Amino acid sequence: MFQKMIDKSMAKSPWIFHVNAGSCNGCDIELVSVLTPRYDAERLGFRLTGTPRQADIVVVSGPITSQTRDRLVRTLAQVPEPKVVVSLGSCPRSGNVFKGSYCVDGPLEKYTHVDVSVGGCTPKPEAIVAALAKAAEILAEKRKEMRQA
Amino acid sequence: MYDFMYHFPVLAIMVLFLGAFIASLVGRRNAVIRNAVVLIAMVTSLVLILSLVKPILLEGQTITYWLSNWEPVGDWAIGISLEVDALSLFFALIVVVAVFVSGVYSFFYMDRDDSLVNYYTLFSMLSGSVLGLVLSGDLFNMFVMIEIMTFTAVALTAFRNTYEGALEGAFKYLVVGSLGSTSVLIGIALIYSQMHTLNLAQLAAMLPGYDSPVTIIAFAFLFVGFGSKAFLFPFHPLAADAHAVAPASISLMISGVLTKCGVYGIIRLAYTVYQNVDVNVMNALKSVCNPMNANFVQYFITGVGVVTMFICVTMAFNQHNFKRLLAFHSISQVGYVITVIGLGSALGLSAGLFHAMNHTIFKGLLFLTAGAVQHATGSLDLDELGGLSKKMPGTCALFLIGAASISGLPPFNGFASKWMIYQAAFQKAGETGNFFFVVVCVAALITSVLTLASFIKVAQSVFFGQLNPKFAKTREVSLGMRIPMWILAILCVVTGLFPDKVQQWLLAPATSAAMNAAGYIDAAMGQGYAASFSIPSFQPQSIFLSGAWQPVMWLLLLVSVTLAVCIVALLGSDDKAPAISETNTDTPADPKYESFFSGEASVYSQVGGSDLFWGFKHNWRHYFSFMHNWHSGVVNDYTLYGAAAIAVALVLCVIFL
Amino acid sequence: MIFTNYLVCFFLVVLGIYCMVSQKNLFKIAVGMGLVDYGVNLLIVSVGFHDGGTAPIFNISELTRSSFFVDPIPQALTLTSIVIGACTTAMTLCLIIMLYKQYGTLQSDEIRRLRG
Amino acid sequence: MTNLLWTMFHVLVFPGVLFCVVIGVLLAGLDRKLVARMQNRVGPPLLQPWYDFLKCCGKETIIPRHARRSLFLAAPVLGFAALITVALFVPVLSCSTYSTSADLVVILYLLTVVGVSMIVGAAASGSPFAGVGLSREMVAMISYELPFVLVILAVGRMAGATTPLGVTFSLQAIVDWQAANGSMLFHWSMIPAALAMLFVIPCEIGMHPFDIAEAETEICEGTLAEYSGPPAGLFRLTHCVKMYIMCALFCAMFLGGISTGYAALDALVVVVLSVVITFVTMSVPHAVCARFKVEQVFKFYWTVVAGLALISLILVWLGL
Repeated sequence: MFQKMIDKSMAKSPWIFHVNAGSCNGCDIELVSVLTPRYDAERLGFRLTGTPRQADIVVVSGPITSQTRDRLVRTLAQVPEPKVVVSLGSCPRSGNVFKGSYCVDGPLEKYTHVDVSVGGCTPKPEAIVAALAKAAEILAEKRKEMRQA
Repeated sequence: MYDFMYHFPVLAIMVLFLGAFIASLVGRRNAVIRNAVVLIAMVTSLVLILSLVKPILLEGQTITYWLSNWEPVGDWAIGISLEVDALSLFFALIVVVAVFVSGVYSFFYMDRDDSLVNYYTLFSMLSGSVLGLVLSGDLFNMFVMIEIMTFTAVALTAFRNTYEGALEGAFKYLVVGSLGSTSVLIGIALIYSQMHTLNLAQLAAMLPGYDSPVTIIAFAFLFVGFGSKAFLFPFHPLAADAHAVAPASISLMISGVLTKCGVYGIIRLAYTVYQNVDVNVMNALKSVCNPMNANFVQYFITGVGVVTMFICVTMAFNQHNFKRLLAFHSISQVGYVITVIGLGSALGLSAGLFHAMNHTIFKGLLFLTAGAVQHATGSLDLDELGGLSKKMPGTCALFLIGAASISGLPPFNGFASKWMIYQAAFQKAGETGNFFFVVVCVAALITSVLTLASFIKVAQSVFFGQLNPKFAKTREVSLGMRIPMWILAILCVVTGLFPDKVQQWLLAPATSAAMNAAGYIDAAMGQGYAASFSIPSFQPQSIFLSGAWQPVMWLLLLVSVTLAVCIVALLGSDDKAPAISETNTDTPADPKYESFFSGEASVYSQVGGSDLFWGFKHNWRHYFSFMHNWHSGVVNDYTLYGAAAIAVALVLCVIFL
Repeated sequence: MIFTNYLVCFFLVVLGIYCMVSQKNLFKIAVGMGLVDYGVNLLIVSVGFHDGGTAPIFNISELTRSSFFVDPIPQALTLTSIVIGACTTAMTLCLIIMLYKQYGTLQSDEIRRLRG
Repeated sequence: MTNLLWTMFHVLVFPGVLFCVVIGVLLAGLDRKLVARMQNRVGPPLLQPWYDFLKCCGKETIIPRHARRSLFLAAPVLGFAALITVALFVPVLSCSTYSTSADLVVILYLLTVVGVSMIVGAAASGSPFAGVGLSREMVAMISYELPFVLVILAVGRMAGATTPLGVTFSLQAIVDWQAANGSMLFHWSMIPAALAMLFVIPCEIGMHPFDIAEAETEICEGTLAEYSGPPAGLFRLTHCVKMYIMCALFCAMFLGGISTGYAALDALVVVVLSVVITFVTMSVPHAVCARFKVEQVFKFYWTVVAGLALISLILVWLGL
């Protein structure tokens, strides 16, 4: 019974850790705006944490520059299971306008499995909220899989 | 009591001096015999003192032993006496246990030093002199023992004379300590000039009837002298210098035993000898034992205690050296003891005695852990050490017990005695209606928090955090060093869990012995002697504890701890992926188990001890920089502070008496 | 006459303490300690001195109410105290020599590695 | 046997674990909701802290390589246990489950144990962020301890002035005194102390303007930087329970003695009062203030708040 309660609350309390992998700050600002009164992601239980140790959802923005690559990989490894990775904006998916630059080591798929991807430069806050909600569902499923495994 | 038991006190002292003598004779050739001699001496004196517990502490008898059988002639004490009542025995117990622990520890701790025969000779002499001091019934004998004690302590402080600052610390201790001894000697001369006797019992009988300001001035000198031996403000820089550089086993002796001698001297003087002194000037010393009244002497002693405890605890924030920090805390705790002793109530005195005992236990433990760290790593620098808890888990656990005790966290003994201290202070405040004692109470509580803070600092910078790569090869110290520490740690817990038993068996007899001047006099000079000087006979008042701290409540906590653990276990039991950290640290580290460092690769990074509590120190920066300059480290300055203390005590005498 | 004694011993003690406080040279500090010691010794002897008293050497049978002698106990105390004073001086000088070897100076304000 | 069962009941159900956790979670949830409403947001569900706790229980526990395993895991449990013990001493309006003659001092120290367990846990995690966090936690502790002590002395003196000792530290005695003489809060000389206590509450709990130790934006959750899974959840739960404990302590010290006669009803009154206190001391500053700087917290508590408490203490001492 206790496990079921845990399963249920998994989707209700996803905590976000945000990694900026060389982003232009556009997506970062939009992510913060998601927590403002207008969109209020907290009503779904979202909360920004300061440490990957307590995160459930890792939001990555930016084209993965060579400077941030190792740091990103390390941080991703430090998130406890189950975890969901969300790529925010076009940059982590394709490199966007930075594609082909000598210092861009994207896309994010090279380093980790991306569960949810939000397109746009920058994505609308509505889209981000939707993606996070989707990520929360995936999180609950992952938890179930983990328990059954 | 059997007849032969009358010889036990003197035997307990002599066996230690004899041990010193024999050890120096045979020790040069054979280390094993030397150690055996010292061990036998220590154990014998331990057993002798322990065997006196039943008749003296539990049955309330008093042993008076006249050396060479020079008994009083015509009601006049002409011989030198040992007088062992419950108070003396209480301190003697502290001394012998501390000596035993320290001695056993040094067998293993000093294994890398040479010319150990000198060490053990001095060590035995130090033990013997301290024991002699607390058992003595004669003021001049006390002075001689103080001098031997100071001497051997100075020599032992300088024992590792290649160690940075060892000679310097010893020199300062010697110079300023001699000022304190001189003060005692002047006090003795003044008393002798008036009373023509130096026997404590006889003095206690005759002083009240003798109407002279000279004896009060003598009290001032003796108080400053004994205070300097307890390292009270402004003598505290000495302690810091001496503790920090002495071997850890000697630091234990200095903080746990030598300071107690000063405390003992003050208690003996203020409570027994000067108890009934009533100079024609406004109840000057009268009623040190009267709880319903507060007088100038009480304010003075309490004030000195509060200043000592507060200044020393703040000074500890500035320290980078593990043992120097402990030294300041040591004096801070002695400040607690003196504070409550000054209250002059039965509760206050027993709180003071309890804290004095606990101080020896937990401070000894902490100094020994510091010694273990020094032995294992060769360093005491708080900014350099770190992460040793993984290398020395046993020492770390012992340190945490000691730190919790000194910070007064329940259920350790520090809490039990501090609790009594607050109670005594506020009770005094309530009875006298004086706001001064409220301030005392608040200061004591705040000092307790600050103590906690600086031990958090030590824990974080020595045992936790990240391991300095320099100390990667550190190994746990040997079992022989850990066993003495465990003895002290267990004492910490036991006296913390059963304070009512300690109260019943140790504190109550010692407290009533200290207040029972008539009984003390009669035991030495014969029945009826006190009455002939119209010393009021002692009314055994029940030491009124306004509700004792009951550790039963802690059993409740233990129950809830267990339950909480069960809950956690229940939650975690079904977890399919219980995480175990990698134990194999040689393989390339999996980043998952590295410290989170904002994504950076984990490098050695430790918050330096002195950088902790920046927010607190920033607000007090003027105070701290003033204090830093004030503890200048120049021996002339420290002498000046000592001389000023004597001068202030005299001036106060002149003004108020 | 006895009053002069007290005056002198007060003077010696104060001079000794002044010497310890004001002199930076370690040897002079040791001398100051010695002066304080002598002052106190003089004090103790003076305390036991009775003007016109005889030496305190009696058989127990000779001792009467009217026998007037110098108090022997302070003399014993002084002897002990002198011995202790000698030891203190020896120890101080020892430490000064060692300090000089280690620090290369005899100035007390340069020997202050332990401070703050 | 019945005694033991009663003890178990007290520890586990009322006023122990179950009651504390339920009320604590509700209070914490309410706080978040209130803050959200004040910021014109919808806010999380009322049970959000409970979901957070459950979720943490379902996560993996990572023990970092630099951590000292046993202490790292034991610290949150110890803190929680100490807090539950406090709950047994705090009266629910009219009577406490267990009473000693000096339980205010015991409570003071047990609350310190809660803080210390967090500090020890942080230290044992070996993270430099936790190192900074624990030093800030300790500074916060030093900050609120002085006013807290002054408040305790003022209350103890007020309630114990007529006793032979002149002071009492027993919460039960304080509550009884209030039952006879009216609540502390309605004696004008105690109003500054009550104000000081209201300031002490959020700092003791580590609520937003004073959460210097867990500043997630500056030092990555500070003391909790390395905690994951159930231990982290337990710390969060401890935080919630502490909210209730502090509110109940305030009720006992300043609003005691208004008993209805029924334990259940009393509990209800305490809960309602706690909600009010939570709103006043935690939600409003949370919604209004930005986080303090470390040295500002210390300065604020040792001057303004301690000053308030001192005024009360002096007034009480003068017999006003």
